[in-house]
Amino acid sequence: MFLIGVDEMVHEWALAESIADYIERELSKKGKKNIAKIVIKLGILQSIDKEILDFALKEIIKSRDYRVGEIVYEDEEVILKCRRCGYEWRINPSQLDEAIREAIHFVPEAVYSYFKCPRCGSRDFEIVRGRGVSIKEIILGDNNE
Amino acid sequence: MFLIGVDEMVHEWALAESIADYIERELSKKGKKNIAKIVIKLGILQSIDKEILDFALKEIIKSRDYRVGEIVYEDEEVILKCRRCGYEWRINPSQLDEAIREAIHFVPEAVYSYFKCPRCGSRDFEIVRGRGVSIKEIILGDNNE
Amino acid sequence: MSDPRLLVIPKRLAGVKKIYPIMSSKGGVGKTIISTLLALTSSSLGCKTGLLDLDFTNPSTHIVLGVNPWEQEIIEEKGIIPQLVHGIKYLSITIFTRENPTPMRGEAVVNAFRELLAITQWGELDSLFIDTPPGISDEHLELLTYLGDKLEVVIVATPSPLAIKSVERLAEILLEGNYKIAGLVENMSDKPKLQKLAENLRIDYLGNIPYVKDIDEKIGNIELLRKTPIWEKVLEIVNRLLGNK
Amino acid sequence: MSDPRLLVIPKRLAGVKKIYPIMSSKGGVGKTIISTLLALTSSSLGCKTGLLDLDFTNPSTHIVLGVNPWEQEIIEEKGIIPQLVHGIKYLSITIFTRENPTPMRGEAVVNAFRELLAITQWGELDSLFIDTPPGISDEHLELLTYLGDKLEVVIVATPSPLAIKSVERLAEILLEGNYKIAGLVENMSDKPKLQKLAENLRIDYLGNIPYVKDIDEKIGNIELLRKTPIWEKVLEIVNRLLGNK
Ligand SMILES: Nc1ncnc2c1ncn2[C@@H]1O[C@H](COP(=O)(O)OP(=O)(O)O)[C@@H](O)[C@H]1O
Ligand SMILES: Nc1ncnc2c1ncn2[C@@H]1O[C@H](COP(=O)(O)OP(=O)(O)O)[C@@H](O)[C@H]1O
Ligand SMILES: [Mg+2]
Ligand SMILES: [Mg+2]
Ligand SMILES: [Mg+2]
Ligand SMILES: [Mg+2]
Ligand code: NI
Ligand code: NI
Ligand SMILES: [Zn+2]
Ligand SMILES: [Zn+2]
Repeated sequence: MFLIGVDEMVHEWALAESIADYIERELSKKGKKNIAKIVIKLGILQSIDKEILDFALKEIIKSRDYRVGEIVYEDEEVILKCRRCGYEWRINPSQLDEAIREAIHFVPEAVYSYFKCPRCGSRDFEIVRGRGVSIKEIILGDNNE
Repeated sequence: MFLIGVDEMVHEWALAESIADYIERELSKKGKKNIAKIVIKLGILQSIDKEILDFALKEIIKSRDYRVGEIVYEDEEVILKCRRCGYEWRINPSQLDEAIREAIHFVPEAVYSYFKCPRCGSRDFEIVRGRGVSIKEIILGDNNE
Repeated sequence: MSDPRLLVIPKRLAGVKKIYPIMSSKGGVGKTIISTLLALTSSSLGCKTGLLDLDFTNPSTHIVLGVNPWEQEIIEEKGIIPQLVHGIKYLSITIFTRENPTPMRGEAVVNAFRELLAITQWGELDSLFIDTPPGISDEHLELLTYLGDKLEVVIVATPSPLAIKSVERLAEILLEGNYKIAGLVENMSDKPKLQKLAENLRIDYLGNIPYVKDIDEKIGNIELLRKTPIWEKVLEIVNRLLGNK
Repeated sequence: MSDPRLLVIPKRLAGVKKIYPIMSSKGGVGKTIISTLLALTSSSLGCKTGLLDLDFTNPSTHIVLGVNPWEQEIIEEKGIIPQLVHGIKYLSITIFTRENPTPMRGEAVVNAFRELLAITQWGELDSLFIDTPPGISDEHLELLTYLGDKLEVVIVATPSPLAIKSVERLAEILLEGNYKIAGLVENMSDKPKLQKLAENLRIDYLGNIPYVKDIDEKIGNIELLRKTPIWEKVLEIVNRLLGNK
């Protein structure tokens, strides 16, 4: 979200579309037309706006030839781990400088240009968890509709 | 194995030492002095000489301050998978040209300079399994000796 | 292909007629200057043109364009819209990383690549030029593996023995994978010396760009760049590339 | 650190007094020529010297040395022993990949790095010089993360605006991680222009190497290289590096 015009037009829309496409492909592989439930993991590093993502995803799904029962979002906290000294730490993007938070919002790997290990100063750290949007689970529905 | 002088002096020795060091570190972490069993996976891409590796590993362990009960080796066949077209295939290093087999024996990633996807010609393939030496399992022994 | 982002990337590029990655395994042969000038000259011919900088750990097209990364703005609209710079749609990771160092392992490069291409709305373009890093690693393989059908690779080389081996290796990968090669550009060379090499590899020879001693003083200033023999030569090359001649 | 190979790598380098990686995020600034000549001049001073080529996807020190990869021999002895080339212990992945293209994603680079360093017995060396690829990715991070304490980084730059930004970014990473920097070498520059930059970054300025127009004709021939002003300047630099002056 940055220079937002209409809420639903922000970049979460692009991510929602990729999820919708993924669902569509999974369904067509299995010859089905609806899923009962999808669980989407939101790594908080990316500061995704859940309401906007949800709105966009539902709008896109409406326009498609399949149905989705329940959409569940699970937040995942961020853990970073230094490969050099082994130190593990957490960051909370909501406390970051707005410009940095925005950069990481679009491309989470920008974290490598703003963070280093608090113990040894290395930038060679792993995003152990909490990077961004991913699909955790899709539970297919029955096909009779 | 290449220009082998004494059998046990070949490069398998270097790999055996890394396994021995790994065992030593695991034991010292746990404050133990012996392991009951270690399972070592040998991806056949690397054409490791099992007898030589075993001999070297036992020699090195003898010189160390810990004991190992059983050493088990498990061969793992090679599966390569093309990222471009999805094609999966196997290779059997024992059927390769000797020079190529030797190169891959030392550095399995040399596979990227001698192989391409048989279907689409891409070199962007994954070594799904069977790359080389890895430790699958260590079962600790008791400490009373 | 289990990454959802890979599904939308082709859609984001659906309105782009031709994609030209500028490649050479060797660094310092002129990929960055040439890709930037290819975009600028193409645009000067009235073509709708884009420029993407894929050299994530050492981005530098913004320096040639004279763009200050601290002043770039992110425009969001169902994704992000590349900024217009000197008439071209321009995207570099510096819009997010500014001028900070950004060391990335391969896995991070892959994620940055997919994220960036999944959210960028290029719209309608005649040509998208892509500056790539040296070597042959994740950035190049992501391009070839997931966008291969849309690419026409421009290979850049200098007549140095260190560069020629690199060209042969790159061409081998492209040819055996049946990728389209737009041709070979010979840089920093007053006379064409690599025509024979191109012929042997069966790729088009696109022309030679002379060595211009004071080019570094003009980097960042389009008006000055426009008056150099490099611009002139790249304009000839872009005409050949776009089939105008 | 769960990779067993990482445990033996420090042992393989235990007999090596100093390790000098030659780095610059920018390609084409002269890393390969300079690292090779640093090794050759160091050896000419009677020091036991090694040279390792870490530019896996575009190796080229063998071209400077005039080594034919098809004729390199692998010597096995509790690992592998680098070959003696012009008096230096030399190892390049080309001993395995020959002149074939070897595109590698980051994960493959990491594996090749660890495998190679885990099996190579360098023995006793005064100095090991390491040629690195451009960018800042897996090769560099493996070096810095797992061998950081033994390194003294030699940074190479040219006085071009495209190279200077790269130096600043690289220096920032090294300084904030408390890595040792041996100093800055200014290449293709007849007058020292980067002393101020080095001073600002608080790194030693090791000297400038002039632009030598016909150097490409001498690449691969040590006797010819020895007679160039580049050799002379690198010899001065190596003396400064080794504390002989
Ligand atoms: N035709 C040319 N004449 C003179 N210098 C050039 C020419 N092309 C490129 N250069 C210089 O060579 C260096 C490398 O160019 P660059 O475009 O950054 O190469 P790459 O992207 O392949 O690493 C830069 O300093 C640039 O100014
Ligand atoms: N001092 C110099 N004078 C003239 N040409 C040079 C000089 N140093 C390097 N070169 C040339 O520049 C090109 C790049 O050098 P190279 O060592 O391969 O750089 P890198 O390893 O940083 O990519 C080569 O063609 C080389 O011959
Ligand atoms: Mg935002
Ligand atoms: Mg062998
Ligand atoms: Mg470049
Ligand atoms: Mg080099
Ligand atoms: Ni957004
Ligand atoms: Ni062996
Ligand atoms: Zn750390
Ligand atoms: Zn394939």
